[in-house]
Amino acid sequence: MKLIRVQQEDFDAGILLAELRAGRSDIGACVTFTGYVRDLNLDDDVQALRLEHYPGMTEKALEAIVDEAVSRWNLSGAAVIHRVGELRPSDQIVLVAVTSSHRGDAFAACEFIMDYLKTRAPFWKKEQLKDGSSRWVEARSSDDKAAQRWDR
Amino acid sequence: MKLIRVQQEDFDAGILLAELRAGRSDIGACVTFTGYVRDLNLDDDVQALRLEHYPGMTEKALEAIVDEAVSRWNLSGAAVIHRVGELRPSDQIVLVAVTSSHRGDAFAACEFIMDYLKTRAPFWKKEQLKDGSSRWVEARSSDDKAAQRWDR
Amino acid sequence: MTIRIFYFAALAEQVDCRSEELETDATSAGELIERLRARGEPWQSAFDSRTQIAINQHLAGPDDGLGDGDEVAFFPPVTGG
Amino acid sequence: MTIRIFYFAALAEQVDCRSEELETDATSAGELIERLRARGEPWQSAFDSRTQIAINQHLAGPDDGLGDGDEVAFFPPVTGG
Repeated sequence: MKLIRVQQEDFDAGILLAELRAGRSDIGACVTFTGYVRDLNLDDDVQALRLEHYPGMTEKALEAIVDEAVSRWNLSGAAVIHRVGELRPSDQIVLVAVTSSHRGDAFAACEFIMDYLKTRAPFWKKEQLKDGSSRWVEARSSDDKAAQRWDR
Repeated sequence: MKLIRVQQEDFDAGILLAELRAGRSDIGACVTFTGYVRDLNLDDDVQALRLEHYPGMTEKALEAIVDEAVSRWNLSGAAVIHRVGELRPSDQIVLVAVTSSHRGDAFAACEFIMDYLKTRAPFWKKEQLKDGSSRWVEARSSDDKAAQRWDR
Repeated sequence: MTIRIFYFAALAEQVDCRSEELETDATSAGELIERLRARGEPWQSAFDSRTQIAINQHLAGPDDGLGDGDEVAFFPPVTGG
Repeated sequence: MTIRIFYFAALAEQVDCRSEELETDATSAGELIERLRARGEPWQSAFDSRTQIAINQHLAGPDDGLGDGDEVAFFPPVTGG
């Protein structure tokens, strides 16, 4: 079971997990990652976040990342939901959920998907600040390093 | 924020996460692990699972594990809910949820808590099989190895 | 001194006992295990190298000391999660 | 040959263009970048070593070849998640 969604609307992790587990009583473990909009970045108050993406490529990139995870670990299912458009502090941005009969596989695959998503999926964040200005979020070298751990 | 619960009733991960995140808009990442009852073990059909524990020590052991995680990583909150008593295939057994501003910390701490819980928290599983017999689940050396990775 | 002992899971079934209060002069958990095994079967073979020990609800080792009023527990390797 | 080009995020703002159709004989993504930079500012400085490339919606490198009808995209390092 593989679910990839790019959408403006908020999502319900519980409903997604139910979809991922439907009819499978052999699943022993589920690991999820949820990313949220923070209200502070570089000491500036963030009022809102705009998420731009590359329609068409985004879904393909996420699917390739999930396929790579499926080829590396023993998984029962994997889901990625990523929001785009205008978001507010505390809003959910992204959910990655991985099910497996082995918790080690579920943990590794979930972290792998996030690390690759952060460096390979075409999303860009722009922050709207309290003073009315806005700025593009800079890519972080720590994200590159996290992704490189999985290279082989 | 630290939540430790040992209970017979089922739990709702969404409600727990809301508790863990309440009033915190500085949380960027949440990693959860959910464990489920599987219907198959050693090729035998499992009809039910009985979870015995050591009341009094269980909560202390879980709290010590969470405290250790908090001392090792930069966390905003951590929660562990573990069910006891009679469970059925596909039932939720355990939920570990960790929030942080850094996803690496959240992943590591969540996996650490599960690995330590598996080897240090006084729970024991007994499987009821289709043929009416029952047997205690054996501890696995793979769980010992997983926990030893974190030794220092 | 008096010690309260709890047994759990497969170990409790083997010795057919879930808890007892014991008057003993055993000074360590390991010594206490030897006294219990001296009762003969099923106690003799119920304890092995994998048996886990808790003293006052904290994981402990066989060399850890015992005091009056202590709560000691014996159980097989845990299997929660 | 004809190539469809998309620009995203900060790069799109810098060159004030989100997409264009270009008649070109550039045989690789890197060559295409050189043609675009030859337009002068703001194109000249909009591309740097961190600029990412996608060809037909897959991440690509400057040496990857181009064909007629290809969709090429240029953008800054991604920041989703």
